Amino acid sequence: MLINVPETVVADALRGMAAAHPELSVDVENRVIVRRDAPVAGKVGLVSGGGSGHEPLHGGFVGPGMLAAACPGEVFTSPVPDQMVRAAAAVDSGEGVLFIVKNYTGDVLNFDMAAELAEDEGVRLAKVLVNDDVAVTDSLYTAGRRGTGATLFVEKIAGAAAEEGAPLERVESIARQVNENSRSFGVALSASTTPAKGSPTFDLPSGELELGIGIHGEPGRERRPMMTSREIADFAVNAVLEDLPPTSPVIVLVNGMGATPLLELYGFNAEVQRVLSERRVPVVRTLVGNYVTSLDMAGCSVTLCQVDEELLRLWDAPVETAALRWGR
Amino acid sequence: MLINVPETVVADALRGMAAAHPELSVDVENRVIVRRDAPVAGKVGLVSGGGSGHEPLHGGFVGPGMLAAACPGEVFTSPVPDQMVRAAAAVDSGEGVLFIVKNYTGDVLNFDMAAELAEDEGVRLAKVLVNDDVAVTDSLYTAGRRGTGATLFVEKIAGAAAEEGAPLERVESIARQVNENSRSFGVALSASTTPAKGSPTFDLPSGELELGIGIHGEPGRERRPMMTSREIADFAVNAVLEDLPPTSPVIVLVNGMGATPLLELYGFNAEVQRVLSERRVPVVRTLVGNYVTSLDMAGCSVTLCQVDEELLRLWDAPVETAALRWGR
Amino acid sequence: MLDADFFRRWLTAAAARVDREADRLTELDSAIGDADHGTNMQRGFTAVIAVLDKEAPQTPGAVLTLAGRQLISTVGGASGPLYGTLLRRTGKALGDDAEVTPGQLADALRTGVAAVAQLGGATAGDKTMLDALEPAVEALGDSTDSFAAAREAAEAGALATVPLQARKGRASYLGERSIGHQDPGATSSALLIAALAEAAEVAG
Amino acid sequence: MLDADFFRRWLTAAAARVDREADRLTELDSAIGDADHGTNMQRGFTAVIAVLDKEAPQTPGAVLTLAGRQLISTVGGASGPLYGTLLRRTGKALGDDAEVTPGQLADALRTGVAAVAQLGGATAGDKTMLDALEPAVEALGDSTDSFAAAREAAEAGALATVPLQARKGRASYLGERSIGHQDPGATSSALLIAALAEAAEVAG
Ligand SMILES: Nc1ncnc2c1ncn2[C@@H]1O[C@H](COP(=O)(O)OP(=O)(O)O)[C@@H](O)[C@H]1O
Ligand SMILES: Nc1ncnc2c1ncn2[C@@H]1O[C@H](COP(=O)(O)OP(=O)(O)O)[C@@H](O)[C@H]1O
Ligand SMILES: [Mg+2]
Ligand SMILES: [Mg+2]
Ligand SMILES: [Mg+2]
Ligand SMILES: [Mg+2]
Repeated sequence: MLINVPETVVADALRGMAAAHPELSVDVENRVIVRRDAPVAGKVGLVSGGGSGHEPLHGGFVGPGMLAAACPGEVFTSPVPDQMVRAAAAVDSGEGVLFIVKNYTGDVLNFDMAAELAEDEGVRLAKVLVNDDVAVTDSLYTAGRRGTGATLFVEKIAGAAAEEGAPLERVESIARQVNENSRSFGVALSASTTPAKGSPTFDLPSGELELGIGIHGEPGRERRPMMTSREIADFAVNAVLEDLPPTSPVIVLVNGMGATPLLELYGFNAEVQRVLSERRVPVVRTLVGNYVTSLDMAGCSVTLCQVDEELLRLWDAPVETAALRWGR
Repeated sequence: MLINVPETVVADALRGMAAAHPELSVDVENRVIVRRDAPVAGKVGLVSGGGSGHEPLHGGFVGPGMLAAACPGEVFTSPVPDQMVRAAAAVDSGEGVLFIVKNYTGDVLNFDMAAELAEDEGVRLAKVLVNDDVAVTDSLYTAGRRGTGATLFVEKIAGAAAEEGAPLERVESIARQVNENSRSFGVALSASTTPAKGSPTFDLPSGELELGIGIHGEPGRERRPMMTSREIADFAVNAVLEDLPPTSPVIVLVNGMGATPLLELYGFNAEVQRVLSERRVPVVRTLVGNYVTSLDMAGCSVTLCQVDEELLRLWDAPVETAALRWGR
Repeated sequence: MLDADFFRRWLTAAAARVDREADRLTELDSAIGDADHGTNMQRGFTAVIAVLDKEAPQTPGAVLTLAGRQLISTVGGASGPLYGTLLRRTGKALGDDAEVTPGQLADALRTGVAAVAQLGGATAGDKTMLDALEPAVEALGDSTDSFAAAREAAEAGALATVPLQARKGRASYLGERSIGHQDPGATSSALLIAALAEAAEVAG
Repeated sequence: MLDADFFRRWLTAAAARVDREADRLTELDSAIGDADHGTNMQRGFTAVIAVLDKEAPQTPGAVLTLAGRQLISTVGGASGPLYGTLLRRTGKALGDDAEVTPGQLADALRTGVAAVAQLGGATAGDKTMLDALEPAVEALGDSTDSFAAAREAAEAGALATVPLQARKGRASYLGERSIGHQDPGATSSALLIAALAEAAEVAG
């Protein structure tokens, strides 16, 4: 690993981010990344966060048109409430703050505690849970569906609404709608190695793969002999479509887990598009890249987000962050 | 690997790129990626290319403000002349075409052959070699320095000049200047796996690293026991500065080889900036990410590019490609 | 009677055990979670010891409340808020007394464990820390002699998580694949209860 | 006399050898290069056989020129232009005759190898394909009997690259670490010359 010691990995990364991105205000000590012009008068502030190791999520999505602040925890460990309280204070212009929380026990508990504290300090708060992963089906007997790729859609689209000056209730309901319209399925071809453990978090022989993985280096729902890109696309897209049969066009995110070459991701995208076209699902936008990662895990996930004209307009709206940037 | 069969990896990726990027015109059969509005009247067309496996280089850099076309070869194999001939024809508006060639025997020979053929067809051609890798020192006894990270600087800065309408001679001389002002050094923490070989291209035990690697999965100049991020930054930055003591501010590229998490790259950037500040080298811009990769190799490279005001202005000029995008 | 010093000794012993067993906790979490429970606990208890040294709280309640707040502010993840709540709510239940009886502690811990159950929404058998904590506080009685029984109960409870299928936390995503592994949180809970027994033994 | 059919047989035998040895070539290239020489050669010679079948050139010169052009258009890398130039320039040197003598072929191949040396700027001892090609064409004489000697020479030349330090191509980046490995291009050159000898043997 390209690190000094496991203990300083997150602080080191934040120092490096600060140096590379003068347009961000990075509080290394308190672990909060805030867009430099925050709080922006008249605009709702979006705050997200979660364990580190999923970069560019969330810090790479801070900036005009997306998040107002991000709170990185230790690797694969949700942040502590103090971070979100501080972030909320930094971005609240009086219009309120939306917490975007991936549905993991740790994230939910810490954001909930933060929400209580921030509200005590007078911040008007709303909260949206992201839980798009169809691999976790029997949610009565689990912590519920995990939040994965849809986080990018929620942060981008709700962020655009906030940037336009929509009020908190509207930004919240858009975020909720995007989450409800989104589903993901992920696959691992290798386990990831956390700095603290220093070895792969699980054992995956090279001729096998894990279906239905999350983004925390945990094993998936099922192990299988290696499949081709075509077979994986069939499996993943069908799993998504089965859970949410599309009634409107979709935005596609073909996401790399970290170590899968872009060359392979694009090839996989060709197969994903083939399945979607066979299933007659109209695709309006496609994003391919490493956006919601799991350190150095090889693998990929597919997220589909059904959009109407309004959501598509917000998706296309300008965004200016380290990792997503378009429009003017 | 996330592939179908090794033979179709490049074609699959091109189909996937075409689907994701309607703003590009992707000729899958002939393996040429061209910006959709080419040829652009009054503007020099930049054409680059090389083996696949270095994505987003070069296809991800096609678009306004950077390359007019890219020619991807097989994995780690330079493209064939037919591709560059076709690309040159597609982008030549009459103002001429600049070939940007990384200095590898295969790339040089194939681009040279293409240049001869394209000139026969009446295209005014110039060619710039990129050879920034300081690891290859004794160039009398080698194929000369390799082209690595500086390729991004050459393509971006010369691309901005072309976009502004600079004539071929000027675009060429800027490209040459950028190359001469740039130096790189790279390190591998793991070998990469090519689709055709299906196993790591060399054997690197987990407690060791390779210093002075290129971007084709080849071993480096020297193997050492694992070093910390801090030690690697000292070694790499000093190797670069020793070769080209800076006389003006630098743009820094902290580049991932493919499988090193962004979290670690940012942490490494913090160390790179520390060394530069200790050595009193002023840094004007910093770019951190996976830009000039070697499939799923873990590791990183540092490229410094010394800039005057004009080069910096061109660096900051708008660019609108799949992988680099800023300005308006 | 148990004074602030006793509670400091408890948490110091807990921190030492967590240090010793951190790799094992991470290993367990790596099988059915995200391989961070050891480092989470270590980071948390190191911070707890530091803040207790610095602020030197003078009552049992203040020691636990401060320790709980520190865990919440330092650990993150699922275990941070849960263990933080356990100590904080136990501390609050102890009130401002300079000394408390073992029976008072037993009652307070039951309050704390109930708060954990409420916060996390888990019940016994879900393969969580509760599977060690609940039997432990059941076993606690009016005398420090019962602390050893609580230790046995916690250890047995942790072991008994092996055949269970997780229904809460990250391990639940694995479905049936979570069966056959010991829950990391139940394991660390057993460490904390063992440290309590240890503190009582030293106190004699 | 050697007619177009002989040259077709040569290239067909070469393609078969390349197919058989592709993994070994890639393995050698993986030690001191980028692990693609086997697939490069395989892709190239598969395309050569296909285009020869399709266009059915009628003279030795046309067979080699077409094959060379096809290699250039299919292979890429260093070996594509180099082997492409070898065949193309050899073919050009053979002119339009329907049949050529072994001596004419020897001369033409010397022209082709010289073109490779000029294009790549390498000389004998640089640890490249020239280390097999140059001794091979030296050994060629006026009769097909000399083809076997050329094969021996090429094989010896390829083997002799093992102790050399590479000074051209990718392997040169390794400096002293290139010592101790056989050059992949010299190895594939030996295959091509062996295929030539094989074609001559069949021709009897
Ligand atoms: N809802 C819950 N209620 C009680 N305990 C839980 C719950 N969810 C998780 N846990 C406990 O937390 C432990 C994991 O803690 P840790 O690894 O530190 O956090 P995370 O799961 O966020 O990585 C589990 O082993 C389990 O005992
Ligand atoms: N300048 C050169 N002159 C002659 N032969 C060369 C030269 N450079 C490389 N070669 C030959 O090419 C072989 C490598 O071919 P290949 O692996 O197909 O291309 P690449 O090196 O571009 O990956 C080397 O083993 C060597 O024999
Ligand atoms: Mg965790
Ligand atoms: Mg090659
Ligand atoms: Mg955990
Ligand atoms: Mg090669």
